[in-house]
Amino acid sequence: MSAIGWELPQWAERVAASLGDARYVNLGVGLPAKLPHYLASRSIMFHCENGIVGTGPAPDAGDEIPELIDASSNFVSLQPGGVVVPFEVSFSIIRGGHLDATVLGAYQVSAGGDLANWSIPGARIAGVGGAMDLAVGARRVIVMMHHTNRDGSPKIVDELTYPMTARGCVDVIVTNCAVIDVSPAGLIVRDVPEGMTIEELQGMTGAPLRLSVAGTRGR
Amino acid sequence: MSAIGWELPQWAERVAASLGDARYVNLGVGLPAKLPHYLASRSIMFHCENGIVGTGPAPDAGDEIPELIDASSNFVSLQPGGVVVPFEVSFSIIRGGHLDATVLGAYQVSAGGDLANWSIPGARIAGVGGAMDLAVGARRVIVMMHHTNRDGSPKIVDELTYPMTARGCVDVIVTNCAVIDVSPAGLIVRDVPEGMTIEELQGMTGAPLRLSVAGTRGR
Amino acid sequence: MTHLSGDIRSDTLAKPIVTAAEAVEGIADGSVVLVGGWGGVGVPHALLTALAATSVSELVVVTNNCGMGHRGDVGLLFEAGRVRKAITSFPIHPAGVEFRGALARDEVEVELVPQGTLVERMRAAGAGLGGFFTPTSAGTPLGEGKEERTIDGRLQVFETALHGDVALVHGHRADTYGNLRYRYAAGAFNSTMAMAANRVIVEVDEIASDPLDPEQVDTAGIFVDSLTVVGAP
Amino acid sequence: MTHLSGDIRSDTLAKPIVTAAEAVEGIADGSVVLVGGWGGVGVPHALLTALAATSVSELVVVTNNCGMGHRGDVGLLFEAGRVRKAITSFPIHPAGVEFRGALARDEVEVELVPQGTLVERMRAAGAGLGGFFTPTSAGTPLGEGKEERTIDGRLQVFETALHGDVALVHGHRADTYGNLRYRYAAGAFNSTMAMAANRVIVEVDEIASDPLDPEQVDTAGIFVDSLTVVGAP
Repeated sequence: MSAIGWELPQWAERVAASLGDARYVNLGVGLPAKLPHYLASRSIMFHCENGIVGTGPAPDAGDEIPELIDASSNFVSLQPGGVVVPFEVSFSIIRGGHLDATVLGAYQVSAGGDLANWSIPGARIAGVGGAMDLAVGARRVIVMMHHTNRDGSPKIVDELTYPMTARGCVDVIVTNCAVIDVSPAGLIVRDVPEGMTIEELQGMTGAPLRLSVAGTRGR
Repeated sequence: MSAIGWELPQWAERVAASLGDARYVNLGVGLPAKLPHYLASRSIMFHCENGIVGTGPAPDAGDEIPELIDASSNFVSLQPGGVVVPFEVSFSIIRGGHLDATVLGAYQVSAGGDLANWSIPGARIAGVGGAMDLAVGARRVIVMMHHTNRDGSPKIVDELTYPMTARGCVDVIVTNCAVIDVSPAGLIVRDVPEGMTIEELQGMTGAPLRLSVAGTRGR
Repeated sequence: MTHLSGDIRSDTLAKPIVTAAEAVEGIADGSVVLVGGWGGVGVPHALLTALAATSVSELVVVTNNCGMGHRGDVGLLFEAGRVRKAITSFPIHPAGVEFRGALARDEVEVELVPQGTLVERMRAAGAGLGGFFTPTSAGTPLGEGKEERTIDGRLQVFETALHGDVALVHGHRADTYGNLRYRYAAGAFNSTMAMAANRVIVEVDEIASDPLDPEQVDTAGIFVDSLTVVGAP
Repeated sequence: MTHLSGDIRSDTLAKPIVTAAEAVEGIADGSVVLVGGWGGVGVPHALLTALAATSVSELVVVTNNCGMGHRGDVGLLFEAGRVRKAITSFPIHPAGVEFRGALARDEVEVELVPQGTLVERMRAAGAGLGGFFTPTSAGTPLGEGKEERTIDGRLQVFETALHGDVALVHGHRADTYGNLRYRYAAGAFNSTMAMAANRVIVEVDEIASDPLDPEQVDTAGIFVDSLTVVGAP
């Protein structure tokens, strides 16, 4: 992990920018679950696999409704206009392209946008949940992950070595060190933290990077 | 049409008996739509393709609800416990084997239980509606039709000459002249109007009939 | 500032409320248009009337019925010559003179689909599924030419997802977020079509000022693109 | 006599109201048992507790989670050694010690299915469809060995209908006709499983004396075989 990477607020800001004007969004567990705090001023309906369209902030203690939880099993509220749909409709929403975007954590992303985020190599058993449905179904798949593993090995790789979630599904990778578009022309760096060079970034990345023609920090 | 066939009340009584203890039933348009009057003492929830489970008698003039209609586009009421389900669920009910029985009108039924009830030969265009779904989906398919066409030609035939609705789907044929089980052993006559002989019945029928071992009028 | 922020949020998540004429603007020639309703109930009369008044042509219309002589029903589209093809389950009605006229003039191609298959093909589209096997129509003229497979001992045919470019939906009540309620059986075809088209145009009898009960919504606003109040200017 | 006739009708259409122990009687060894709930919500605790207390064995359990350490969750079945196989989407939980124990003892086979595919396979069963093509899992380890087909330019895999012999469903409120309401997200898996099994056993928090609002029912009584009130003796 680079010492000069973005802290969470700046990182989250880049994810928010990558969301564009997305209004219906599913946030994966882990890092993406931290986003609502940074998206409070945005008009977004957060979808949860269990059928809630429009999860709101955690209720005050004592106001919890047991049947209103998110994918991390935390209590949530319903935002105004939020609803609960039948479970099979919830997955029609996911798989049918009705979500503007999803933000997912990941173990690895490949140069071609293949995603690995549900299991580790050699695992006897893992949970997949809705990960594969989200990866194939959301109109835009944004990955939010650290740029490297703790040991410094790259999480952006030429070819996945972790079990695949979906092929070629990732549109944007927002790490703590870069905003990278996954395009037919390859991985295009659009933004890096101040002071970081493309050479430094490439050194932490397991697949070739190209600089955006428009330069970095384009929205 | 035999002069000595059952009148509607007696005929409907045979259909009712064929329903056994069916509780969830779809009635087709035409002749079967006349049945509720004769089934008033029975505990049956009538299903309609449009999503109503539990149609009740026509409301009094002025009490009609425009969105409560049956397959004949007549106004209906909701019986106690009746509900409206989403349309796709209504067809899950039909196709998924959740109806105990359906009673359908027919142009022809074959010796093997093939049903023809949606189109006539050479028609440029026809309506099929839910006929094919009901024929393949209901647990028990009961056909209620006149024993012959107006010209005396048989409606029960060796092989269909009318376009098929579904193959081998019919369980019982209740005509104005006979109650006939469709079985692997062939067409088994279970009941005929008083005074009718099996020879007379066979003469009006285009496929071989067998007499029930238990004799006629078995329930 | 919390209050202001709340207002901004509401505004951006709110669905555009437009006239029927505005709602149907920009529907391209040749579009696949899904038209809700069943047996004359739940039919989007205002939107159909507005669509018939445009100059769009060569539409592929997916509709259970092809007109029953009711004012503002899909017969308008056949009368106005807007339809190249109808994908339909129960097209014939004694009072459906406009459709019969279009048929007689050889203006319209008909694809007849069993009702359950018709709704399921649109559900598959809305649910992101490529297709499904169903026993309905297997071995019949309507199953001819379709891929067959015996599953669990039953002959089944393969049916593909049916996507709409546009859906015309009639609801009873909406909130500003586009959440919808239908009245009794008036959701027939509407609720499925609302999930199966790129652009979902909804007419309603009324728009509530408060959000609908979140546990009593038939179609969630996520599926809806615009709202039109029936009878509004 | 109209009144009497009305009573008879109600009685015959009413669903049996039974204890949890009675509800799970007669479930055969080797049955496919669908267990509702998601993330600890909507779990049929009373029925699971009763089922764990029987001597049934070799069950194939279909359940999103395999136990989260909650009292009366599906972990009971693993602990009691009733399960031969779990068909599941998210089996692992830090507190799911009973399932992990059964795994460690090599007592239980696991079929891991993406969540959307899992619910859709049961929906197909309930809807009388033989199977469907979905893009989910295509090209991944979970899609290995499945029939593949490219539809609309996307690689998809064929998934078959998943039927239950029995479904254990948790609802909030029922009427005597078996019509059900769930609370908020507690319908997850329950509403689909209620359509996908030969025998649908429902536990509810309460049974209303009057019929539920016919336009606000989540699962229609046609799907329901028996009712058990949670906490009743």
